[in-house]
Amino acid sequence: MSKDKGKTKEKDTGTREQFEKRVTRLGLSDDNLIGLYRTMCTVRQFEYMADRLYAGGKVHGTMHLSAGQEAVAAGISLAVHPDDYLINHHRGHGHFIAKGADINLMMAEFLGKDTGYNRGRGGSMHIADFQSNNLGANGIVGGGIPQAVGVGLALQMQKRKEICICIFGDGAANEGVFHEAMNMVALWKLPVLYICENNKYGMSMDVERATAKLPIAQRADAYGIPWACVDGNDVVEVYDAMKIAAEHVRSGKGPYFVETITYRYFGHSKSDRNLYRSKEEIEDWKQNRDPIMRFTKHLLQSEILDEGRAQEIDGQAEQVILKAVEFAEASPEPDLSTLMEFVYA
Amino acid sequence: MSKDKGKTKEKDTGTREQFEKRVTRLGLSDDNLIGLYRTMCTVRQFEYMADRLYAGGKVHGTMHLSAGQEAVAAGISLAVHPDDYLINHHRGHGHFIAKGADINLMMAEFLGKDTGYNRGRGGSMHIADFQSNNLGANGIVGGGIPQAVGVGLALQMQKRKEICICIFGDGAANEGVFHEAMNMVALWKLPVLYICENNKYGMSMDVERATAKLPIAQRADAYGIPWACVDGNDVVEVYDAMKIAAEHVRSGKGPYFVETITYRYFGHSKSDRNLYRSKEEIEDWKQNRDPIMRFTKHLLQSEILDEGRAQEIDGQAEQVILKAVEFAEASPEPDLSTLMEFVYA
Amino acid sequence: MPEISYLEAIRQALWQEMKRDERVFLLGEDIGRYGGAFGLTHDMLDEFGPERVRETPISEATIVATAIGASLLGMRPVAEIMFMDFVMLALDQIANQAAKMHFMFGGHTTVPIVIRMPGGSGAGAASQHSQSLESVLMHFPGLKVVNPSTPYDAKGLMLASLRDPNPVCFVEHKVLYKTKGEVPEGDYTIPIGVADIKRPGHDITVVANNIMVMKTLNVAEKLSKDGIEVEVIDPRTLLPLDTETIINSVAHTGRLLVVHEACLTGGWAGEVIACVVGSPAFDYIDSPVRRLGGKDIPIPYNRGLEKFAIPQEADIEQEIRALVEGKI
Amino acid sequence: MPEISYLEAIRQALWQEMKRDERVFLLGEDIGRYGGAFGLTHDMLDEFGPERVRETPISEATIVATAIGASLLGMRPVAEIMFMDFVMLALDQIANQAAKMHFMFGGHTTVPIVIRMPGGSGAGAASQHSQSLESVLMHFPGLKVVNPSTPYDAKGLMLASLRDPNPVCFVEHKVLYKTKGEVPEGDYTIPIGVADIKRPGHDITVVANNIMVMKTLNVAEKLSKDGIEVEVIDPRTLLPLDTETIINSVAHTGRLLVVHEACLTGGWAGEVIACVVGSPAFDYIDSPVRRLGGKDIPIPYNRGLEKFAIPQEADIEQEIRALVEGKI
Ligand SMILES: Cc1ncc(C[n+]2csc(CCOP(=O)(O)OP(=O)(O)O)c2C)c(N)n1
Ligand SMILES: Cc1ncc(C[n+]2csc(CCOP(=O)(O)OP(=O)(O)O)c2C)c(N)n1
Ligand SMILES: [Mg+2]
Ligand SMILES: [Mg+2]
Repeated sequence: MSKDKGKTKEKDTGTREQFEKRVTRLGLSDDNLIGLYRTMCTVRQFEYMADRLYAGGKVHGTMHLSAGQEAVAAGISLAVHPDDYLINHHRGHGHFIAKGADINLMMAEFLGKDTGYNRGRGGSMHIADFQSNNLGANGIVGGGIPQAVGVGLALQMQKRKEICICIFGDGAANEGVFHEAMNMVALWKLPVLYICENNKYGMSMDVERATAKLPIAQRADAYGIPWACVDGNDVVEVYDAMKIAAEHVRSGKGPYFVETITYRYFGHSKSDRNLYRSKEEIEDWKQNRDPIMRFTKHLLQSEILDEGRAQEIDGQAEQVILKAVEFAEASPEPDLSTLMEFVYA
Repeated sequence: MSKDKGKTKEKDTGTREQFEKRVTRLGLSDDNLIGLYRTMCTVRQFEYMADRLYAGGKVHGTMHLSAGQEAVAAGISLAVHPDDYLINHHRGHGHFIAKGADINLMMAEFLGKDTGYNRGRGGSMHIADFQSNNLGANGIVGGGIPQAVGVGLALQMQKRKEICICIFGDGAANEGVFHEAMNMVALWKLPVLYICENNKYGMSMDVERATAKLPIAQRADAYGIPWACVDGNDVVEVYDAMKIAAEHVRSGKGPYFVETITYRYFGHSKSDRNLYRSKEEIEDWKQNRDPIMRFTKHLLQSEILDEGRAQEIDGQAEQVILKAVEFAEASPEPDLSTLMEFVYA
Repeated sequence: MPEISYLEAIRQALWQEMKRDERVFLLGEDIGRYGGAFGLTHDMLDEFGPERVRETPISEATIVATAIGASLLGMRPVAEIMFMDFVMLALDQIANQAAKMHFMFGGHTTVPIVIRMPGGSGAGAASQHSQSLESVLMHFPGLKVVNPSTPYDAKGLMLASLRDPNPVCFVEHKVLYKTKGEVPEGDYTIPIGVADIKRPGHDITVVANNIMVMKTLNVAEKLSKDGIEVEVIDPRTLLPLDTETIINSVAHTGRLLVVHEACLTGGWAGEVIACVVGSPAFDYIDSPVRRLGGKDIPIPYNRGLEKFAIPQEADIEQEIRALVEGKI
Repeated sequence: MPEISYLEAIRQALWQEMKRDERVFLLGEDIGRYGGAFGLTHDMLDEFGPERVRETPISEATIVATAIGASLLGMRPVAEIMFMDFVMLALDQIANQAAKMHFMFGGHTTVPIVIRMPGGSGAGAASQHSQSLESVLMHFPGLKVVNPSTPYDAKGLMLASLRDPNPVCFVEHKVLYKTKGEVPEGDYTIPIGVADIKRPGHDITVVANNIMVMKTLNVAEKLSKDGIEVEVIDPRTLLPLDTETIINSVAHTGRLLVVHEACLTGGWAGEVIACVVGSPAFDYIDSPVRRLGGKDIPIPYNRGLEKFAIPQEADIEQEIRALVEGKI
């Protein structure tokens, strides 16, 4: 991929034949494919609900929604093992859901409830679930990138089979720790899969105005780390790339770097008026490149799903989210008497 | 240059003919060449004197000597303009001398005297001379690299012809700010010439154990910055590379990155017992690759100097240093009553 | 005088100074079209262009370093750190570099930069976007630390900061941005290092910064009805700190309370108290010298917890009453 | 008991714990063959191999982050920051990450790391290699800040730090490395958060850390001949701070002086003083409560200036005399 304004090419996910051939080559079962679809629907439902809750005044704090980027989360998740470690960034809802998080506990955390993953202390930006090796999201852009070095190092020292997946944005790739971490994982051949979710903007900053040379993934060359840059709105392509990357990493050959080109539909966070991008651009991505739409087309074409079943699954996802909202709303706030807890272990 | 243990190849600086051809192509006059020789002698005399003063208990603080690396300082200096800006690192004596610093004031600073460049506040690690656009050395490894972005930016905004030369070591290239700064100078096409003085070690750390991929200069590719990696012990080669680089930068085409492979003779700083490298290695560099020796051989061969004149120039350099020591030793310490000065402007 | 917001006051100072002095320019993340996370620099890109409203990649250390480098060549950069918490990423450049260069280089250079940084909790932004770190910055001689509480002070202090030859950390507070007050349209400066008595009184001295000034004034108003007259001092700049005004006040009231949002332990209240009780004013003090600070916890996300992580008006009132009534 | 140096005591603690607990490993710059800038880890590479004495590139932020990441998977990393000054480069990872993770994640994880960092002046290393920054670290709840002054304390506190489930900043002092004292060969810990009365006395309480403990003890010895009995308290850990021991002592002596090398303004003396004068001990205090700190300047290179940038024994003596004799 060369410097192409960070946009996905006008390429489609291919013909029916191509799709089926690819899916067969990758050994993806119908269940796998339907699972990907379900994951994407759930993420999208979650994000639209989050937005509605915010608009309804139910959310106190800040949030960063990933609608439009669902294929990345879903594709990664199917390509790695459930007990692989995840270090996430602020725009992390999708990745948590794809990793199998309990939506109730996520929603409760989002609403700052005591039943939330972080007992209401963290909120949207800091969700973590240590029991499922989900090591949490970070409010400091790039903050998790160097921590992945340590996770990888521990895995190597402990001679374990799990790998560490570390996700961050296009903007984060300009923080100094990016460089320090790439150098160290490469030097020590650590089992870390770095994934840069390039959604074209870091807040309002176009990736082109922030990055001296594109694609971002080519920076991996400087450390001798193999890389790929893929269409992040094509869930099968994401899966394909992640599978190769994860196998490389798991086999002990050292780190791998994948960039996924995608797009976020909502503003950066709650206060964004989208002045830095055009309505047309947003609409173009929604109408012509939407990851769920593109994937659904294939599933229908290849008769893996029919319209009814597709809607049913999406409806189920909606139900899961509605239940989660119910759970979260019915949950108690953290008690004020616990204010001083959790400072020291 | 490929991954070759950071050593210079066994290549020589060439035959007499090659040398003369090159010198002619570069338009270097005899005066230029003798100037280079004189600069290198002065730097070496300074460093050996510094070491003797330290051994004699005259130096209170820390120091980082550049003996063995003289060709880099001399080569750069002839290739750039006297009013170009310099941001230096802790191993900076040579660069200051080559830029034309007043040796008396340097020596006085080294001994912590009130007559020193920094009025005894900075010492070896922080020498600066703002009148000659020498913006000082830094005790924080890598600390100056991002400051060069600002110098370059000011030069660009002020539409000036000077450029900024920023020097750092192989170890410094692993600090996060290296990455941030490379990205920014490339993005904004700033007039900054980055020079990485690779002397094989960052303190005791072999550049190979610290750097995922060599040469270090190839990292410039990640930002679309042109680069070169040259034999830093061949003063004419250094000059050649720096000339090309400086012209590129001055013409408004943006930054350039040059790595110079060289070697330091003394320990890292005063407390080094050289346990991390062999006597043989040090001797090999001293006997077979010494930058002054190699250059002198050519000057003699090409009859630009004879033995007598060569010794005379070295003797003059020694005199300059001896006078500087005299000046510095005769200079007063800063008065205790001035302790609180210079905190605020 | 027109009433404008604290945010607008800072913006006006930047705007006017950029008109007056072409060496002044802004750099930071998303300060252009977006206007910064809080909209403070809105429309400035259109007015001054992308050279002087320079958007950067997300690279805090190099943002500050760039300001430093440019200042060495005579520019007057204003670097924005989007949330004060991110200052941690740039602290080497702020504290080891900018603060020390004038000294380390024997007085031969200056580093006239302003680093803007909004701090404080109250926005539901959780532990990494809500800190009050002015006490940390205050420990580095060579820096100045400015921290206005009103629109009037904000504009005057910003203009003074922009003309100061030293590196200035200009600490703003998110929650103050929308508060309004009278601000002269023209040019004026407030000297750095001079405290302001926001309300005179003789029963107790309360020293408070940024949002705690407002809260303390509300409490003082209320207590006045009960005959307790609180003298409210806003240091306005924490480094240098105007200890003279504070000490004189305590010598007069005989009581001292210091209030800040920053975590109590290691917070700047300790500095104020140490200055006072180490001075001859000690002899005039009638009761324990107290402080109220943020709880010693990271700021929680949950709204209720977040609120009670920092001093409330009720806490301030209770503490003042206890001190004045001799119950402590 | 064998007499060993402060440096050797820390090394012994690391060595013994690495033998006992294979989760413990070291990482940092030049800690292998070189043994670290001060030789503290000498020969440890040979004993424990390059996996557990892991040398890193010069990347302070990522050194600390690597320790954090590894600790989340059950390791017990000891990160070395070669000079405390460089902590500024890693402060985001220390203060925004390690300190806050237990809280931010609802108590579901711990970050058991130790970050070693030698501070202090006296080596002619100038402004960027000589700072005492413990007061800064103390402002971040979630961290522990340990700061021993003797070989005995150093070993016992290091062993305690290595077994603590929280991130510990272990602050050493360059000038102390060579000082000697009796240290048990075996395993023992000193609880974090407990001050030590290094010398009992009834005329005045002096609280001091690291090298200032030694200096104060020398002064106390001298003053004792003049009938002035100084109680010398070494807090040993600054966060948590053992205010109880200090307050009890002041209630008993009626006088307080705090001494540290760190810059006076914003230094931790303010914290100690605020704790004392805000407590009921206030009623027992007879004279102004004073502090001596480093001058509010960057540390100068010149030997003479460097020396007088921090409190000298003569200063401590003079201050104590003035307080005891009621001259302040
Ligand atoms: C160190 C730091 N700097 C700035 C911010 C403010 N901020 C939050 S998200 C963001 C943009 C991040 O962009 P990117 O990495 O591309 O992730 P995206 O939001 O696009 O998913 C910024 C500037 C921050 N949280 N942390
Ligand atoms: C931020 C920082 N980390 C570590 C050090 C300690 N230190 C001083 S010089 C040095 C090695 C630097 O290596 P390099 O950049 O290759 O320069 P050289 O000394 O070889 O010229 C180290 C680790 C420092 N001064 N600053
Ligand atoms: Mg982005
Ligand atoms: Mg080197």
